[in-house]
Amino acid sequence: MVEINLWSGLRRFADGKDRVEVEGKTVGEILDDLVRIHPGLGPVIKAGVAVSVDGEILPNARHAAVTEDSEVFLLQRLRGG
Amino acid sequence: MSKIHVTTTVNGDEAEFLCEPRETLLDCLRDKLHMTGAKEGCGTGDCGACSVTVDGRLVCSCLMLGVEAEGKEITTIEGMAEGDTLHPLQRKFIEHAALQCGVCTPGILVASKALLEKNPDPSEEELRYWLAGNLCRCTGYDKIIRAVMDAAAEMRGEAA
Amino acid sequence: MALDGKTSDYKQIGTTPDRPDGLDKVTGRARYGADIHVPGMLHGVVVRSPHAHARIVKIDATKALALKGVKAVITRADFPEGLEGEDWDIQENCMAGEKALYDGHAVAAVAATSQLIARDAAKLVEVTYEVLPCVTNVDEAMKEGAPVIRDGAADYSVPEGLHPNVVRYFDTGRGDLDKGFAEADLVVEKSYSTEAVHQGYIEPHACMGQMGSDGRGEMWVCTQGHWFIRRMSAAVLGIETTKLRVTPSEIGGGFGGKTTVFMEPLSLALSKKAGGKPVKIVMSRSEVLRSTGPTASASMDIKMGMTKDGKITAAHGTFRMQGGAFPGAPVDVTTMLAFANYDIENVHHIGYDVITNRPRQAAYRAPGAPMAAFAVESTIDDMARELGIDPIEIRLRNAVKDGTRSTFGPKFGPVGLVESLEAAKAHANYSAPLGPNQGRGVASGYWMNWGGETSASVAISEDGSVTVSVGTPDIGGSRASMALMAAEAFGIAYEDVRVNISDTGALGVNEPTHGSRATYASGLATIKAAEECIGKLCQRAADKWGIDVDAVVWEDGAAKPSGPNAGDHDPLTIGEIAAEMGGTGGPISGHYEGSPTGFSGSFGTHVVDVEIDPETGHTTVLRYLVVQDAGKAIHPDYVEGQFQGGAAQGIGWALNEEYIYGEDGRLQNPIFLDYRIPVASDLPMIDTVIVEVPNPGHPYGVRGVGETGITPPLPALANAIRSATGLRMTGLPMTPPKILKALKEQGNG
Amino acid sequence: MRYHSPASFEDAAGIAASATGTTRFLAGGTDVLVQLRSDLVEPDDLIDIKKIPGVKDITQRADGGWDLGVAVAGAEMTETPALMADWPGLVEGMDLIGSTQVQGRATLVGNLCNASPAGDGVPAMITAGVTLSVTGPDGTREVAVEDVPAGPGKTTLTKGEVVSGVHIPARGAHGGDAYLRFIPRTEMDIAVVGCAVNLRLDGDTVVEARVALGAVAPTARLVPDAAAAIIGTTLDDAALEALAAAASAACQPIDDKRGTIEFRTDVAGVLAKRAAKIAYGRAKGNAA
Repeated sequence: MVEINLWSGLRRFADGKDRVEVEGKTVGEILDDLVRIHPGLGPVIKAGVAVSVDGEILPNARHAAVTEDSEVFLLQRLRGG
Repeated sequence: MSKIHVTTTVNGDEAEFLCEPRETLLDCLRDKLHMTGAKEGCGTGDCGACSVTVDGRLVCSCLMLGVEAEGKEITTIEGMAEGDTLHPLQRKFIEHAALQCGVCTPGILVASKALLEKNPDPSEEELRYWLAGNLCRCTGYDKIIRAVMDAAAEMRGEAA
Repeated sequence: MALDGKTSDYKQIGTTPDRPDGLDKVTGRARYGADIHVPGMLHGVVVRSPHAHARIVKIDATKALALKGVKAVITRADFPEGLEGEDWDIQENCMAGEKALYDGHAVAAVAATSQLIARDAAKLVEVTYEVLPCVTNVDEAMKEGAPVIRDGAADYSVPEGLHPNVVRYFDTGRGDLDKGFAEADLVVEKSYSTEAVHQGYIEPHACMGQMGSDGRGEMWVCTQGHWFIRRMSAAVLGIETTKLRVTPSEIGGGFGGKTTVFMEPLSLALSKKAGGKPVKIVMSRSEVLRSTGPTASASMDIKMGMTKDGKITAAHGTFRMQGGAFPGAPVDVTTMLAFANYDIENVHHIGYDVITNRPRQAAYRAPGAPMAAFAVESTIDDMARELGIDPIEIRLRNAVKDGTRSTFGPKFGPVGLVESLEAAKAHANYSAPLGPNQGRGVASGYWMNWGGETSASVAISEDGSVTVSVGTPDIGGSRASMALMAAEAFGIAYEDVRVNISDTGALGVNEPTHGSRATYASGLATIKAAEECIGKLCQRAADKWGIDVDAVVWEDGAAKPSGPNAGDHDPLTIGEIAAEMGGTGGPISGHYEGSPTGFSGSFGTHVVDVEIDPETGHTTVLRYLVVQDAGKAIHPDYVEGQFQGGAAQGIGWALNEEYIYGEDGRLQNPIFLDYRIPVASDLPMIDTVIVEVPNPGHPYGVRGVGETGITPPLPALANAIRSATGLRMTGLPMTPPKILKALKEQGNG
Repeated sequence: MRYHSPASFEDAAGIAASATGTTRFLAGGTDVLVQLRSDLVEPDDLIDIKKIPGVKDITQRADGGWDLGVAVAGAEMTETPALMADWPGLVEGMDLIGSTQVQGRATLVGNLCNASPAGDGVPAMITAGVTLSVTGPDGTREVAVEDVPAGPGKTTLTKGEVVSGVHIPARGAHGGDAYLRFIPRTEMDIAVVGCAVNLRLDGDTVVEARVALGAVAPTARLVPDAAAAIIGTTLDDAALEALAAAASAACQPIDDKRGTIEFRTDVAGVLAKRAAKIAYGRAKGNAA
């Protein structure tokens, strides 16, 4: 199991939880599992999020590997000027 | 619409063009003579990117009509280097990294040259006020001021 | 053969050679957007709405088309229907559909044989409007009864009960605010506002598009990212991306504002309608200010708690931003980064993205960060004063460092905030004496940076010189940085590297020069591609020597046998290998394609001294210091240039720049005369200190430095004004009338 | 747009008098071209007066006064040291208009006839007592500068009339003038408030004074009450306060993008004091 930390505004789509345990070996897999468990998060993931894995921010990297020990946060997607 | 024939001198060479009265000197330089070194940043004399000299006088070419160029001596950024030899200001701008995007650079070089011809040893304050009509959005002006001061020192024969 | 272990023994990195494009740019030869001229070219002019909000009843182009020389007129009817989401927003912004949504919104465009005829024709396009009530202020737009700009524009995030103009809602944070505020000895609450400002690049947008009846097109355009232009233009026109080839011109500044499309798709549509003739469109300055993408304006409430020792116990921020008539105000970033400088256990952000009758905002240098910094760093300054703690000291007590959990979740790696604060404290400016009516302000700032899709290619020429092809336009000297990194990687002279900015036909996809990514991401790509080349060069040498490639090292621009073979063969230089490459396996090049994720943010601290004229409220900036972490400065002069430029833009935002709208929703100052960016005589020299805390995610330790610099000036100026006058200015810009009014009220109070 | 370049003011007046559409005279062009570029005004007839003999001349008359050609640019004024020495405030006012580049073209008469309430060249021309020759279809007349502006963008000149000469009085002994304006930046802005003071001393006492304000009313205006506040004084603090109060009282400004009513009213008084002190110092210097 991998634990995903949600930002506080997502709690209302995840039964009030700010951490969700999911299955998966890549960012893509854990996001898919997250939406399977909490379908309310579907539009959020579809609109685009960044994921940080052990401090490294992965804007758009479904292929990136995660392990059971990984610290995973969902983040707003960034832009720059 | 009837066009007017204008004969002028640009960077020492005779140039001729046909223009409508409402076309600016900047339009004529860029679109008719294809000298695109002078830029239009505002069209209202507020940014200085179109700076040229007319009979030795620094002006915004966007605030002068093409027809007014008749019989005048125009110099532009394209006439600043002598052949392959850059003017000291041009060299110092490169050395001091006094440009980032570079679009204001031609106007600032032309304006700075006009200052140094009038005042070879300007103070920082005099230079900043002289260049107040040349907007630069990239550099914060610091390196531009340093480059002009350094070029002025070199032109005065002082060690850099 | 690897570059492992390369740390401080750089030969090229950190030197300051002349930039490769310097000669072109000081002689007027460099070709920018408007500098192109091709045979048969037409000129395009866009017809724009004079109303902030109006239904477009009818557009009659009969008179315009009757003018001699006019070749095409287009309206929204010439574009495909059925676009969705972001694509629809872009199309709608490029050309209004049912309604004009802001003063300056494009409603039609004409192409003619000359610029003058096109301008005359544009005036002859008759548009009938039904004027609607408008709203341009963010707080007003959220109120009950405010005109609804577009019903249904809100996304999933917006809770029930908010005005339809609220289109996105953010709620982020962690910890227990109640507990945090209970632990505080001092709690301060204050509201702040900032006005919209424009990037103010000196080069107006310009492009030349050409598209035939086969739907294939070419474009020349000044842009920060030509793949973005290609994708967006293709979407607006409903064609396949690869039917377009986009070549970037030199670019006269962007700062985020040239990362999207405005009139670019219109030039292609006009061209197609005019029988495939190329159409050039060059914006006027007033079009740039009215119709391109300024940044958002903000209205903010901050509440922070501290112990008497200056430790932040809790922080809460509410951020309301309008980004024009479309979703996209950078409040998402604001709610991530508002308190990111500090180690705070209990922190919460609420954000509202609100639409108004203003132009669609675009990115502007650290989008979303400066507004929040103004509010948060001003609040911290007030708290430091109240607690009697030095402003740098109070920041040091809370500053994030390697291992600190960020306010947005993950832990920071090595970052340079503490180092920037220490360097600022040690700088002579921090102890310079102050006279009457003078004051000193300090503020820190952060930008997170970005990697993004990146492709680069490095090729060895027959003589051993190197061509680097990258896809990020050179907006401030990046060619020099790429050349330095390539020269360093190969161990060759800087002059032996040529850097090209490739068009969309020559490389894979690249994101723009934005997000402080060019030197980081294209630089990393250049180094990786060079390493691939070096591997191939070593292989050619190994083949020639008949040894294993693992026994070959690359040093100082040459392959050398190593290990047991060391000294057995003379080194083979890059030139010697290149001279034979045609017969030893063919051309040698290396590539990199990826989305590098090892970017790491850059922290900075600014110190500014001001003098206030007590009789007029005029602010004079006396001294300015920028200290910022560059990770590793590749070309220190251009790093300093980024610091200085960011500071100057921030000073403008703090003191004089603003979008001023009338009751009618029209922009009142679309001209550089009244949109007041700093001029040379407004500024002092801008002192710089480059801090280098290497970024482990880049081979040479680079951090992007472009954006952070605009974030601290807003609060630093406000804090300096507070120091000089005792006034806490809570609204930007801090113009003389506002300061004088506050001074008078202070005198009366 | 038709372009004319007549060889005399009479011809220029004739062209203007017979024109049926919008007419503009072109000297420096720094306002006309901005209006053209901004699609505010596209003249049907543009009359370039720079080919008329004498329009670029700066001449000191026998009485010590000055005659300026109507196309004399600001930069040409600042390059005339004797004129600067006589009328530093008048030249400063002109010099504050626009950038170095604009100074290469812009003219006093253009600044006056553009009739912006905020024209920096105008208040010090008024306080100096500058008069103009105006040539029209019926001949040439003399007019005081303060009688030319009629309101924003409007002058009292009639159809066919063109300014053909600028006449600055002799400085005379013990006199000094000054012009100050307030702008948010240090350069390149339109005046939010402008104030000119011209005075003459007898010993330490002000015996003659004229004070004019710009950007605080529909036209630049003389403020006799402000002058009265300092005449007969040695410009002591009480006189300066009375001057400031009179200057502020004369303001009838508007709120706009450049400043508020309150700000303009306050700062008019501040500038009046500061300009008076400079003019006083110059008058003392002249006396020395």
